[in-house]
Amino acid sequence: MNKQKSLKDALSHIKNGDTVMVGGFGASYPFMLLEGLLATDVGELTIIANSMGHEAFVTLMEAGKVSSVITTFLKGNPVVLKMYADNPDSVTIIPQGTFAERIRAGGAGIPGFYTPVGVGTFVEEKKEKRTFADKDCLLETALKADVALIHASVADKWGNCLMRGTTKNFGAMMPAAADYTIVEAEEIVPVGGIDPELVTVPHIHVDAIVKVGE
Amino acid sequence: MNKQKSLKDALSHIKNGDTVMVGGFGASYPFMLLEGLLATDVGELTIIANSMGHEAFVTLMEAGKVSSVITTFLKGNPVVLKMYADNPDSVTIIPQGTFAERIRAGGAGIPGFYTPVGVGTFVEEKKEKRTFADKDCLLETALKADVALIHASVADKWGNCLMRGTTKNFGAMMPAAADYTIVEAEEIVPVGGIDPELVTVPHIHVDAIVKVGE
Amino acid sequence: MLDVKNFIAKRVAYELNDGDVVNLGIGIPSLVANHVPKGKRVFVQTENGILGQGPAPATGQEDKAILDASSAFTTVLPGGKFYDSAGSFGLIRGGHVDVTVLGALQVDERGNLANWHIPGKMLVGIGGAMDLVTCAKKVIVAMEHTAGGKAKIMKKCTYPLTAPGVVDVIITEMGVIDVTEKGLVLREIAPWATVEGIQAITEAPLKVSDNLKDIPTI
Amino acid sequence: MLDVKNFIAKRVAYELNDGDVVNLGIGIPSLVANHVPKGKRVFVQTENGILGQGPAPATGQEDKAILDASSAFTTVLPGGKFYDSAGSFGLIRGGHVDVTVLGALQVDERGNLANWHIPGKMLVGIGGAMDLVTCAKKVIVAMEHTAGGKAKIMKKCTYPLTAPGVVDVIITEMGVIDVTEKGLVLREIAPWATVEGIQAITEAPLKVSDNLKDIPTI
Repeated sequence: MNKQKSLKDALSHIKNGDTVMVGGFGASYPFMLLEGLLATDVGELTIIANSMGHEAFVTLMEAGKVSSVITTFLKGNPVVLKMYADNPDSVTIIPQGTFAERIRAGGAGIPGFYTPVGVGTFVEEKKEKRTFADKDCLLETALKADVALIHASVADKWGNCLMRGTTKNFGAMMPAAADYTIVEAEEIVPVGGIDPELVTVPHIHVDAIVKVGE
Repeated sequence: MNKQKSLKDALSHIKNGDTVMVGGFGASYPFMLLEGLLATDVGELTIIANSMGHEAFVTLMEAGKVSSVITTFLKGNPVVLKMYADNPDSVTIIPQGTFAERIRAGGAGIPGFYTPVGVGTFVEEKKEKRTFADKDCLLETALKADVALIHASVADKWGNCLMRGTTKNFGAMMPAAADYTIVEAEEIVPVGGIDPELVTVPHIHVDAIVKVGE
Repeated sequence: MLDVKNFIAKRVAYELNDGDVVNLGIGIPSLVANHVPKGKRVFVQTENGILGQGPAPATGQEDKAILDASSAFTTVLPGGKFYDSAGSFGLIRGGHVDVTVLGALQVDERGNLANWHIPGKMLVGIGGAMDLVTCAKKVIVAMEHTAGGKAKIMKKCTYPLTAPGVVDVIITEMGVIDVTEKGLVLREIAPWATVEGIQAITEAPLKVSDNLKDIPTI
Repeated sequence: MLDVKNFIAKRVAYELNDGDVVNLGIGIPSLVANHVPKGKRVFVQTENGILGQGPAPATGQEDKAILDASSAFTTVLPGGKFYDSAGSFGLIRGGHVDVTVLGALQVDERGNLANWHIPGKMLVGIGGAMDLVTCAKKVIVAMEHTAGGKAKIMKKCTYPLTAPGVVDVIITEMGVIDVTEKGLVLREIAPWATVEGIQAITEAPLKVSDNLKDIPTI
């Protein structure tokens, strides 16, 4: 049950063509895992992450590993802008709340839900509309992935994760929506070292743990 | 900002005909608030609660205060069974997970969502069906209420609630789905007395706090 | 004298795999946790908000904020987590429960399950059963083979369904029966039972596995 | 010399009510928290996961796990709460944010808002703006009245919309403008502005409130 692995072993599960969710909001991205991913041979990845603006994503895309992107924010990444210019279908921009809810839905068995967010904008293109209490809403569907990469403040050996403060963000929901989850943790503690009231991600969604800096 | 009130003042907000959500799963019902409600003049209430089996609900129904019920479990309450026999439309029985998700949806601005739960059973009656990835699903809608009554382990004076262990259940989501929330708390502490990582219900959803036993 | 309930519960426990997340219903299923073989670790989920349920607390150690889905005092093991109901049913409905074990009023050869209401009797409600059996990866029905001498394993359920086509395995004091596309297949048989004897108390026709085994009685 | 940004932010702060849950966008809106009048308490929500954001931490007190939506170090006040993104946007989309304050590229007389993309320029993305303006109870646009001499308050937005018909109030260094069913109504005017002067830099026609007041400059 000890899921602690070397970076290389943990990442060896990722295959060509995988859809990879990456936790983080501004900061709290799993930078060590992203660097590790850069050193692997895999490519043609679909990346699902809140923002593409971080250097880590720029580098990954410059290396030609990314074939499509689902995100809320592109600023700071010239490569994704070029990708969008060349092939708009390869870059999907969605509202941040819809992004969060679609990932939660993916993990919670909800294939689709309605939201008024995006009505009357480019977001509604190709989406079904339906009215609830006189309010137009869009049908949004669940997002799932082959792999989730997340950063935790503390993990135990089984993979329970505590994500402190504002580091929870999307990484808290991604593991339930992914088939295989790799956690990089700042600290690794024995099982029982995290209060059951403070577990952000339960171990059952986690498959591999890497210690940051190792 | 101190929301601590007498039981009577707190309950005075409830009106005839209100829809009232009541937190609790097996135990952890707000028994003091339910007893207080029994002593008021209000009636024609719609009760939304996980189970009708507790004595507190039996008494409330015997007193003629309840005109309809949305629940997952009736066992132990002969009054609700008679109500169902007399007028099936007054008692809505729904699956527990759908119950939880509809309340969450009510608080999170999601007017409707799809779930496979209930397909091929009485639950699907009158509901729209739709297929996602070859799986039949039902359209379920958000549940909202005029009032939520919940029990907390600890509340601060603003209304932040800590619900320990298994007492979170439905009461954790009901306040966001209700216009007015009354909390009974075992302990009331100054603001700042609950760790921001441990707040189950934030104060912005809470309108009145009553100390259990006072 | 044979303790039927614990015999069934024990056989169910052998059906679980190391690392499984399991939800155990009331009655016979609730006994399964006592029989998990050494060397296997399963994580018990309770729909009222625990992942990693432990044993009942010692007298004097009860905590009224830590109850199971039947409102009995329980504990959480190291490595566990508490959930609110949206989280708990998110776990269930997201397909993260590997095995759900529950009782039945009737099961039929198509895996249809009826476990919530007998027409004409008092209405009980449905609780979390529909969520569990619709969404768990594997559904095990653990029950006595008959009720008051009447068959419970049917050609077609006559009671209102909890969910259609969801049951994977039926475990009774008589045997272990797989629900397959070709109907019910007897995979294991209790030492005190015969194939003919089981068929006589089973409404649906039973196929017999080429590899029929005895249920271990240890 | 007039500090336009803080003048606008201060006027926005007066628009808030005691007890409001507010979300403050980047730029001018982020300055609003510094100007909340004594005696009013507002609760600042950050979409990355804080309810009850406090001031920037003192040097040496920074915690890399407590950042605002722009990734700057921040703090949480006593009585606050941390959220994951489903919770944080549940709060936003559930209509629990009383006021969202944000900048705009264009606003028009129907309350349409364009604040995410100028056609032909680099694509930025949309972040949480659509969620906030669609679901908050009140939307205040806080911005400089013009951009490079060009009008931003339009008859009809020409840039792609963030959301249609959502803006309630526009606050600039020139005045306070309400978006009403009858169009834009100038409610307050800065001491250095005239109605004609404001109209000259505003594409949409402005009605003038019967009760036009000066923006207080204290």
